Amino acid sequence: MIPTISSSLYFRGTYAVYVGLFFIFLITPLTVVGIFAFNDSMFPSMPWNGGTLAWFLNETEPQLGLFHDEDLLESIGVSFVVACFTTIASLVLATCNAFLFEREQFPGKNLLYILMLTPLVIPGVILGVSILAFSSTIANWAEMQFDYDLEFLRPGITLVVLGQFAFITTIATLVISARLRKFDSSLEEAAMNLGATRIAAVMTVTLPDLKPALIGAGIVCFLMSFENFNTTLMLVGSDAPLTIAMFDRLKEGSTPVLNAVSLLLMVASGVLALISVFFQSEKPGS
Amino acid sequence: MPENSNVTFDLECRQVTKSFGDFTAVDQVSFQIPTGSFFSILGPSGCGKTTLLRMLAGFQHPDKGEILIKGKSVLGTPPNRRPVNMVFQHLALFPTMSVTGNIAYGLKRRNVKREEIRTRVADVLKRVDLPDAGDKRIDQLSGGQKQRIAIARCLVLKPDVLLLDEPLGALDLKLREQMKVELKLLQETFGTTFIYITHDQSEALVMSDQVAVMNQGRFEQVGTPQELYYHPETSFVAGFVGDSNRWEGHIDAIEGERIQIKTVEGESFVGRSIVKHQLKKGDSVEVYVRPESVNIENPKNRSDLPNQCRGEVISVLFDGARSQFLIRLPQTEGEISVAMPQTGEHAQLRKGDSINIAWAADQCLCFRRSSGNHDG
Amino acid sequence: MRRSFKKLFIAMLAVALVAVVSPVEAETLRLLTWGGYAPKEVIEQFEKETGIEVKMTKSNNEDMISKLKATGGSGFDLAQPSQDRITSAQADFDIYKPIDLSKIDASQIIPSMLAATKKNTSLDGKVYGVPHVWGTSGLVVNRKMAGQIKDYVDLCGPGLTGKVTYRLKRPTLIGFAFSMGEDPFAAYSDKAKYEMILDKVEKKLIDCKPNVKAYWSGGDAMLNLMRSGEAVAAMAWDAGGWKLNKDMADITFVAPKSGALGWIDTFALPRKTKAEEAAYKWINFVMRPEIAGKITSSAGNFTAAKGGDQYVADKLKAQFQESFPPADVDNIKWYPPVPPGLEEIEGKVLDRVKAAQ
Amino acid sequence: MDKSSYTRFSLWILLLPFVLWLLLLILLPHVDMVSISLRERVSARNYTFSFKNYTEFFIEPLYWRTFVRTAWMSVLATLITLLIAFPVSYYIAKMMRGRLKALLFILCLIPFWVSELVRTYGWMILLRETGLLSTFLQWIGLSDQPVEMLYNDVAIMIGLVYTSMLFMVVPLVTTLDSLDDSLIEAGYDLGGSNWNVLTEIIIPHAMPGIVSGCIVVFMLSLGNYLTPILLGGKDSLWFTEQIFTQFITRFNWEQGSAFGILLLILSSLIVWAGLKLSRQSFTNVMS
Repeated sequence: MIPTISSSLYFRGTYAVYVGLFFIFLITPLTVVGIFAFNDSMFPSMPWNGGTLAWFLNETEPQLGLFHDEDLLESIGVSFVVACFTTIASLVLATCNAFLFEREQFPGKNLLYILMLTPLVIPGVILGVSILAFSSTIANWAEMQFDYDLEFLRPGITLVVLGQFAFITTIATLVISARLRKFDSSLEEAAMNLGATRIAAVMTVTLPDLKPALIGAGIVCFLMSFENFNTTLMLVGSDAPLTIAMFDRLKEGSTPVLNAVSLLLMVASGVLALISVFFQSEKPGS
Repeated sequence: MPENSNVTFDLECRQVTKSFGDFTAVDQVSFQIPTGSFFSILGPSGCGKTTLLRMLAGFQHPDKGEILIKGKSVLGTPPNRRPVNMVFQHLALFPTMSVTGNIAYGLKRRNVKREEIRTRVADVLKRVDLPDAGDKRIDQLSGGQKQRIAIARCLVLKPDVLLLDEPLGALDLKLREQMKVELKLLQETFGTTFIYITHDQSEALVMSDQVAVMNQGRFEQVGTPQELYYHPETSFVAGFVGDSNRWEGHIDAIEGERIQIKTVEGESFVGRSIVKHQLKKGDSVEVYVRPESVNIENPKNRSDLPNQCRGEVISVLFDGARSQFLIRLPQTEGEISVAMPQTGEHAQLRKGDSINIAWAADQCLCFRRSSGNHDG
Repeated sequence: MRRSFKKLFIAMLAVALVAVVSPVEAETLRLLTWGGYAPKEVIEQFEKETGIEVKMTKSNNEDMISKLKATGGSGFDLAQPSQDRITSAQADFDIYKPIDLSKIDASQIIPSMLAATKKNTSLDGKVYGVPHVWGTSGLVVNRKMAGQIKDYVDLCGPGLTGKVTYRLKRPTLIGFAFSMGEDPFAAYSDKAKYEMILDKVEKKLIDCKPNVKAYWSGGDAMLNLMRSGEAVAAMAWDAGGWKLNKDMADITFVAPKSGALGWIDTFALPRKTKAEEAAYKWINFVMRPEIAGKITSSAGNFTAAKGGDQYVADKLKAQFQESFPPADVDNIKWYPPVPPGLEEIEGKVLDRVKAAQ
Repeated sequence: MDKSSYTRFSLWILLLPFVLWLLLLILLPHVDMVSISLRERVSARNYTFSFKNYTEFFIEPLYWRTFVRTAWMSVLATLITLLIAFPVSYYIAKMMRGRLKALLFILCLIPFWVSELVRTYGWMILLRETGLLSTFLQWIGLSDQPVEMLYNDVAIMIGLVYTSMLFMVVPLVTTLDSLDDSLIEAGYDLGGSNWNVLTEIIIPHAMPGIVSGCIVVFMLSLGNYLTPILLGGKDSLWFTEQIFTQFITRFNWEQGSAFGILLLILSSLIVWAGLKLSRQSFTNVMS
């Protein structure tokens, strides 16, 4: 079952067809979403009424195009801001975590490591709900005690960022740790031996080496934040990120403007994917 | 080691000890290294030599003892302030920087001016004979070139002592031979004190002014390569430095320096005792005979060496200059390796031939059996 | 390459910082309201007149309460819950602020509705709601394909498999109860009785399930289902029926025999509103007759504004009269305030209906 | 400066943010959720300690049923995903070489680059009564009226499998890739059949990947909300939906918290059982 072991043509053929079908399965829904962004109809469904760019460009209701749909545009903005914050916070903490678990020795390390991994097995809904409950508990308590409203602990952008930060950090930590584990720590010693302080050694030698992992993790964080729904839904306030805005419309059975947004997202993600591939394959030292 | 207050020491260790839990990695090691010498620490893996080196560099802290560089204690000095630099086992060249970046790294940390960095880097590159390598990436260099850059990176900082942690280990045999010579020459031109650790006796013997043989955390013997080879003071040194045949046995009789030994297998040898061992009759001993000190006797012209045996060639191990015969001693079924003389004499010997061998009592070294055995 | 990475990181940091530091531009009024209650046109006019920016979040009764509960009454400056849902939520969660009636221009509001709302939204002597839009829930029927439907229970009739849609919310329970000959409002104060009624309704709804195409949750979903013909009858708001009627004459709103359910959506101030003055300004603004007319056109429902209906298109009035002959208007069942505790019982019934297969 | 105090210092600096994160965002919220779930409303703004929210779960068959159904469907989705993904992963890891391999692998990642909402939306467009498949079936004459393929368990299953495919393929390809070809060759060389080689060499080697893929897919399915809601319609009946309902439409945080805790316990139990059965360790599998 590897190329060097001969197998019947029939077997190989069937296998290839199976894999082909799999990829058709993978691509179809996305293609369909993209294509229907250009359907000149009020519904994202058959029949095909001819191509149009109205769902991107039209300025008036009912066929309001994406680029004039202020609500959607604003929600894209919200998602973008949330994703930026989440990415930065997660990357910083994940880098610390990677150093903590790969470099330091301390009692209880294994337990803490397992706890670090737990967000992977906490459903996003529950994470969102628990953070919502806890933050309201604190905020309510603060209001009772000091008659002061800790507004950032109420549903809103800050809480959304915190909620996403809670589980995205774990994923970023795994990505960065994997790279740090491969890092030859004698490089850091060499730097110190050549006169660098420990911090300078980390900044000048270790971090540049981690760069591809940091960029990869950053892109993953950004996308995960941008796409997150379950955790966000529980924590959202008056500013709805894109996924929430889209969900609200989807429940109502929206116009193909959603296809337009989706297509835009796919294109943007594709560009990010290319960037990440480019950075990953980059030769060290150039 | 003789005390000599006239000589200045670049590095001095006093009773340095380091334990990890129950395991004592370095056990009361003391030594002094005169300025400008090439000092090697030779020992099997796990003997504590790397720990010792890392304590010198400052990556580990001794439990007890004192480390002095140019007469000043460096125990409180963190690694980045110590006037020593280190060439790492796998060189640890920074892959994210160019050759120039690597060499300039230490200078930048000292806030040397940009202009000066440039001239000093160019200068050191010239001295290691790679004047045009500055813009290259690390992965564009050959193994030997990397070696030289790693050394240049340290020497450009003009350290008091350069530490080398088996840097030749990763190289293939040919290149290693070549680099040995090159390292020695580099050390001579720069005049910096080198401390070189290795498990490869040939590296240590070829390059060093002084070699310390280390075993189980202790220095067994410190001396010139010749002293170690010809006058090992412990059974470990005898077994570790150079090749040896080894037997166990006990002492039958003592006549001054001459002693009569009976091996476990039943052979009788005449050997020489090392003065400091003070052996008595009946003591258990180990006996070492180097293959190259065994004569193959011409049956017509026997020598009068005290140790004479007759045996059968059971194998010819041809390895160029290091070729040996493996000979079985028929009375006891014991085996002995004998070096093949390079003169071409005896080259006709084949498996199954019987020959006479002999060696001098001086070449047959006896040591009291140590409790911790090893397979020298 | 390293530099470009740094640039990217710094750019992101900058975006993030700008987002934080940039002050909320002008004064904003954050509305938590129903779809259609704040049409673009009205918002634009209000912004022009007052310079206050309006930010609208579409919501529904449950969502409003749950959002305000989570925020402890902050995050929004003005909410629009139905009048019957205010007091119990206020009692439990303390999420509203009493209305300062002196700041409301009462002369713009139909006095009977104002009085009724005041009464129904009072708690401990404080008033929490002012009426805005009112309307009814009833049936939206495609007369050509399901003309036989006259009452809620008819939705469960034969020949309609997979063809009807309604919400899985409390109005459905109440509506079905009435059409099954019960009076749930009368049983509000008698928990045991109420539970008994709901048991019956639950059975009915479970039996009815095969007829259901989907449980709609937002008005547009219902409209789309009816418009595409995937559903032929629905329990829905009158406005939705009239909207459909404009495009497809076969579909219209029908007041059920047992009576349409009448609701009034109000204005209520979240406890930590940050733009109270703006909120009052908004209330007085939208209750102006000509603005109220615009809202009616957009939402499809009439408002409590005095004289607002003069500005309403005749078409809508005609539709209203067609759906509500005078007898049916009298037959409208207006929601009394929900006593606490009932919603929990209802919730379980709804869950069981949802789960039944 | 003393070296040991130096490293102690850096340890604390690194430990502090992590511990804050762990406490404030993971541990304490869950502790708080437990405490909320143990409250019962007596009257307005007045609560007492009680297990009612938990007993409610066991008394009311509907919650039970939803719970069991969610767990069962998630397990099924995990198995189906594994069965579909394994041959594909094997094909990519072992049958392909060079550029084509990289290309196929990236192709597998594509769905990840698009939000779950969009993926589900795509299936809605495909499966709905007025959708592409229905129209296609009518066009080729297999059906004479629109077919509704949305709003049933099959649709949910398709959505779950599609959404989690990537999280199975990636760990599988990674572990299979690390299997030395010569081991497979040796397997055949020593007389093994396809089946022997598969069960005795390939699968044991891929076990960590299989387990980690299964855990992630299972968790994603169990915690999914969008797919069951949007593709399942009136019969979706998913446990996360219950939690949302309790929190959002019933504003009954006490009951919702209890459900949340129960879901957490269930998922931990199943993951734990899976690890025990496959003799893998959580830390190994997840990192």
